[in-house]
Amino acid sequence: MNWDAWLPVLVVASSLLPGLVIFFLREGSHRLRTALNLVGAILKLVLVGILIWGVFHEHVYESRWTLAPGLDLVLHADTLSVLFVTLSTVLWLVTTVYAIGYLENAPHRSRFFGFFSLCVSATVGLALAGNLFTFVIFYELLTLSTYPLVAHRGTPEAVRGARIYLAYTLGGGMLLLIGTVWLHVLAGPTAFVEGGILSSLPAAYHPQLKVIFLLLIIGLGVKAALVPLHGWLPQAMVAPAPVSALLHAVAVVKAGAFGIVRVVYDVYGVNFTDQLGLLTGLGIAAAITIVYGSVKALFQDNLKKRLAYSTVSQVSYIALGTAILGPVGTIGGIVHLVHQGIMKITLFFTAGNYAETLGIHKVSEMNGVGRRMPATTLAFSVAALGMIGVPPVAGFVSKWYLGLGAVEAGMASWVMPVLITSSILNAAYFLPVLYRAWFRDPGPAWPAEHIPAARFETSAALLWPPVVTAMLALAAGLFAAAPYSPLEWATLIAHREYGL
Amino acid sequence: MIDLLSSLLILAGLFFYLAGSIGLLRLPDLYSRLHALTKADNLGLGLLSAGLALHAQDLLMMLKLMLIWLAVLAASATSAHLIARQARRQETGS
Amino acid sequence: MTDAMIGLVALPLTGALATLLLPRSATAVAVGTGLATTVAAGLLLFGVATQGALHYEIGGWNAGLGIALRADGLSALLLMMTSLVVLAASVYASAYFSADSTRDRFWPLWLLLWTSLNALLLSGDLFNLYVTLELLGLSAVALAALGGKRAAVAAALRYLLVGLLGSMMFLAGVSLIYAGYGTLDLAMLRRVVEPGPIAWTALALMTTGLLLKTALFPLHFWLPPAHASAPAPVSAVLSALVVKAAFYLVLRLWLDVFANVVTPVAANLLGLLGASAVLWGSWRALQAERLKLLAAYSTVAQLGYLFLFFPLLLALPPGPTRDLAAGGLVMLALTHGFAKAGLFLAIGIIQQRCGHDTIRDLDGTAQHLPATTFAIALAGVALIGLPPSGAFLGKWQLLAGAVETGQWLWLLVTATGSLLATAYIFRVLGHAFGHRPYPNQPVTVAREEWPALLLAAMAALVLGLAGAPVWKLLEIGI
Amino acid sequence: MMTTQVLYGLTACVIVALGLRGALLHASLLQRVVAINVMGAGVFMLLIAVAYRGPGLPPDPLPHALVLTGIVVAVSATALALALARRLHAEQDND
Amino acid sequence: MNATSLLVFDGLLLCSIVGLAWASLASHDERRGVILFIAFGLLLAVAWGRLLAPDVALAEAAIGAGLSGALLLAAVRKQSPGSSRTHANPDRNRSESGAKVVLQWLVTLLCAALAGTLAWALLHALSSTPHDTLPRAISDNLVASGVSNPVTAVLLNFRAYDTLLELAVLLTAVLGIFALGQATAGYQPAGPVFDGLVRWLVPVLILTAGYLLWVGAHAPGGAFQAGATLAAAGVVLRLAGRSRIGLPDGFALRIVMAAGVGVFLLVGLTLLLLGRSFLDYPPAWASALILLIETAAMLSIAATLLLAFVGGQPQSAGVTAAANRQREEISR
Repeated sequence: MNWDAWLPVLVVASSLLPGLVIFFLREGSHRLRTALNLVGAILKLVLVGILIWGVFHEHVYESRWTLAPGLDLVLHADTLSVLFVTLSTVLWLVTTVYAIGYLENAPHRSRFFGFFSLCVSATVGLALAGNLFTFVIFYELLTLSTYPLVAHRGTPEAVRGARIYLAYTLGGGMLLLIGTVWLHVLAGPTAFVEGGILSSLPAAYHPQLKVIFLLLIIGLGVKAALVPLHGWLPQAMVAPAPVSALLHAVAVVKAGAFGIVRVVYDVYGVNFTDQLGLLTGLGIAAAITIVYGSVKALFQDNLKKRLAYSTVSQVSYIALGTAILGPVGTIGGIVHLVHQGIMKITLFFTAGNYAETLGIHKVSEMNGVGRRMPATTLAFSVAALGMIGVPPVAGFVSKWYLGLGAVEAGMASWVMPVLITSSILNAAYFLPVLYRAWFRDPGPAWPAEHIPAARFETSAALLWPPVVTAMLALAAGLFAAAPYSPLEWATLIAHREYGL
Repeated sequence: MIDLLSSLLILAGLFFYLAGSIGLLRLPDLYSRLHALTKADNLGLGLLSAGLALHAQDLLMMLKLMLIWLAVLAASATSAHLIARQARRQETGS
Repeated sequence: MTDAMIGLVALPLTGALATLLLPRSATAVAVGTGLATTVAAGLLLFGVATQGALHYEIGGWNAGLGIALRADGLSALLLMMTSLVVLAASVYASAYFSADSTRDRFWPLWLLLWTSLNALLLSGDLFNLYVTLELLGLSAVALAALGGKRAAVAAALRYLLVGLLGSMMFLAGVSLIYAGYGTLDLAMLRRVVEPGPIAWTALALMTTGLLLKTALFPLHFWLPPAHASAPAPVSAVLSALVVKAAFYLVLRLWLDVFANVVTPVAANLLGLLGASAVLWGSWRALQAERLKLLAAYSTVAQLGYLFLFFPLLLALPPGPTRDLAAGGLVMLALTHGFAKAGLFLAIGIIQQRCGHDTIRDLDGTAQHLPATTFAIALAGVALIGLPPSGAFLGKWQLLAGAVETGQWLWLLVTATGSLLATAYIFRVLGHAFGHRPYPNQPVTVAREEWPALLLAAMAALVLGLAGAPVWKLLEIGI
Repeated sequence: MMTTQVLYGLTACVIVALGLRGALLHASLLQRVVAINVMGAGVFMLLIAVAYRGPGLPPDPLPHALVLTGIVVAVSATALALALARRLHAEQDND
Repeated sequence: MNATSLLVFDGLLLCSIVGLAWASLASHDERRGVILFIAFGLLLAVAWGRLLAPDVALAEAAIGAGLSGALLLAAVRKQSPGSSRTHANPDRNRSESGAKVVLQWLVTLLCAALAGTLAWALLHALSSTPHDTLPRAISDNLVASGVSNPVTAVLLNFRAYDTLLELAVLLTAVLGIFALGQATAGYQPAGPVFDGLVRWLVPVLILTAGYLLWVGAHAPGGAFQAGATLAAAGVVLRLAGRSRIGLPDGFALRIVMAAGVGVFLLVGLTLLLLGRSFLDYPPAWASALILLIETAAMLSIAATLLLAFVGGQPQSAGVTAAANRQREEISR
């Protein structure tokens, strides 16, 4: 095997191996664990850098390992996978730093970081999956490795939340599996290829293909939290902040969205999907989810819950983008995959900071927090504005392209209203928070102040991650046209998909 | 001639078996049943083996038949004794 | 290579005598024997892989007059699994038994059980199979009763009677075969047997007897008490291997010797029984209050899956697709063997450390025994059939076969069963979390935890990721 | 076919059925064991009947050997079963 | 003796066999059932003789009826009368629920169906001309087998492997019995008359055992019948209330138990080392090796059967300690 064949494996291994080692570390050996985490994360970043460069210059990185006759585990780096890999790698590094600070002298850290690394490995593997079979494997692994993270606290509600999460995702996984097997029987090994592979099948199969599509989308929709399959998401909020951050920004929810993108673009092919008349259905489901999520978010006083429902709506922009035929819409959807991730992780980091530093869990407790924690609140504000779609933050770019794509595809008639309503709703549930944070007077005392204001408003490990991600969100908007920017990359993907 | 004799012996033996069995079924108490059974059976078996011995080709066979009879004789005598004693014990016990 | 076959029978048998004669050093002898036997199994596997199916005529008499040992891909694989599982369980047992009087009685019976398993998997002669079945049954019962508790003895007695009934039916079938075809050698029989009253009745009798022994629903009633009340290493081997041995014979008869006698109708009947076993077993496992009982019922369910393959295999025409399905079946059986053994060993550790195995009161045990809990989790993954376990590949083939032949019912059953399995496994794992004090190092009782961990990992990782050779080996005869 | 074979063969079938019925229906452990033994005897008779070749002709020795093995196996199983039953009673008395 | 009378004899014999089987299974009293079963076994022996299977007849009489009977009777004795009757009291049967009756009928029908099917298949099998390839092969190779009694040839040469495993079964059974606890208490001395019988019966039995072992090579008999006879001697001694019944104890006992399988294995593996295949006797040595194996087997069988009758490890200074340990372990 040569270097090109090893690289994808190494990218996965760079977090898998540290994870496995961490499991067997003594609880006390804190330094070694931290070192392993950071080394792994940085190593992965380097490897991914090479990957990006290579894929851009049309290198083919592919690792193949036969599990059973006709069933190959394939790791393959194409433009889309690289986009997702990069996102998860960068955010993993940031989140690791954050988690180290967040879990300082909490129990069971070996277990936590072990599964944390497994979770990232699964996400990366899922991003690099070269065929549906491999995707399913990593999809299930992701579920397994996140369950202990959600249940980590071990409180009754944590265990309960984890059980609900598991019931949803494994149920969905079963449907996904059945769909995959069925497709495998019809079409053989379903490798991910731009433009899809099914359009060549005889028309007699089309009814079956429609059923399979439904199975796959439902299976993926559970993780992507498409209404009405989103029930687990608010329950999973019991997880520790870094976990929620990762779950919402990259790992779970995004994996579902990513899967939908894969199925539509690289298995069925967007044109063939449209031919089967499945695209509009997907779009409508996405639209409903967008509006529903925003409305629900409006009525949550618990900050994390509000963010959770906003995730429900925001992630569906990606599905909406895939449902819009034509390159521009595609760009909008795919670029949002990245933008939403960066912005949402910022929001969760900051929410975690409020809880950890001042014991603030509710929106109603946030009066004047901006004065006590300016940097954190600034980061929060940037991300929130981005979510609303205010230029020049990243969110604006995605929404702009979505709108443009809708016009181009002649779907403006119903997409535009959805975009506008949801943006208004976003504003409606974010702006009051910002107002409270900056312009209301703080109460006599904070609910529970753990970390006194020292050199920073809170411990450095908690402060820097959100600041960094907020800057990224800003940069992704400001320098959208720069080479290697998410937008540029999304454009590249779209062009390869549509063969432009 | 020999055939006739052996047949007679065998028939006689069978008759005693029959008698013994009837005795076993009809007689009132255990002791008399035992009496009938053992006596008749031993005699019956004796006659039977004697009858068969007349048919035997060689002396060894005859000896074997006699041996069988003796063995059964001893065994049945002992078992009869054991049973009777057990019954006696139970009576005295109760 | 062929001498390895003799070794597989003679080594554990010699070991049994040695442990009987020298109880002082029994443990060492037993583990040594275990290593040697495992090597023999490895050699045989290698031999089969390189030279194809092997056979050995005992006493130099040609098969028919004498008895022939036979090894093909299927038996070699199962022999390998048997060796690994029993070896691991032996290491575990060397730490498990506290009273040395029990240990003295344990080792000879243990090695006799192993002898019978190997002899059964190698035998190429119907009557010899009957003898090995009886040896297997008696040693298994004796070991199951070793607990000495009332429940254990009662369960063992019932186990014995059921087993005897099964062997008698099997023997009746064998006699019929001899009456009809004048041979007991499997290979010869395969050539001469033809559909008709004799073959049908004989197969029906033998299969019924074997189904009793492999505890297929509704003949499973004896299994849960017997497996749940035996000592942990014994339960492990009973659930992982002993029932499998009987199943192997069903497989051997249906797919190999009587291949041209069996009918799709009969296969569908087996499939239906299997389906009920999957649903009923999983449901009862979900209800179970004790871990061991849960594991035992899950065995009932897992055996059900294996029988779901029969209607598929009879519906598929001979060819690559059918071979894939057959491989899936074997893969599922192997995975379950390792997983269930690991699970029972882990449960045994919990039972010893906590003094009970009531699921409700397990809170925090995970904190005391992280490695054990991890073993349970891995075994659980394999039992549910999630990737990367071998069971995932097996179930994939099961689903694929069901889609291929349009037998959607089995697909539905498999899906439901897997979800139920998820429920009962995570019902246990849900207790694993919490903030009880945590030991500084993850592995606390190495000699018991490592075997459990390795077996579970074998099922959940190795078979799934490196299982492709299984299909290759099965090309050499099933 | 030969009447003797048929006669003994059919009897064998009846005995097997009787034994099975007893084994399935009896509540008493001891009698279950007896029933299984009866069933076994039926199977043995089947084999011996098959081995029979008619008066004067040497019978097929193989089934005889099989039955001998079968008898010994049966007695071993019976012994173990009875020992288990005895232990069970002992335990019951303990309770 | 002409065909019809033979037919009548067969008919009577079979009717009484079936009758006895039925009676022994139908009786509500366990003891009665066991005694009827013994009678059933004895008649079977007659039937085997009738079907020209003298080896089987001997084995049946000695083991099937004799020792199994002794074991069963001993078991009845062990159970306190209360528990032995619990399953059997008639009022319980009277108070049976309808469901149970239905079940009984179902089972009966099922068994009848089984008998029918079995008979159907058997008749098919018998209707074709008997397969003679195997019997012929046996008689052809009889010379090379080292013995002239074909049954012994099959048991100890052609299918010696079966016999090896069968000895392992015996060993397993007795080990299992050991694992369940100690030997049961012996019997009281039986008095002068019985002792008188024992005094000459036991030597005769031992003599017979030796004879059977020796004769097995060319005539009906062999290790199993001999072993059973030897065991019978021990049983008689035990019944006579003797404390020593010819069993060694401690290590010697374990040796005797292991001897059968051990010698068998030893011979087989030695041959393997000499470059022959497992249990492939050189024709010149065959008879000697078979005799050797049979002798060891006889001892093991005798010991095993006797131990089974005794019902566990015989009490002796060496083992009582272990016994106590085990007992307290059980109580724990």
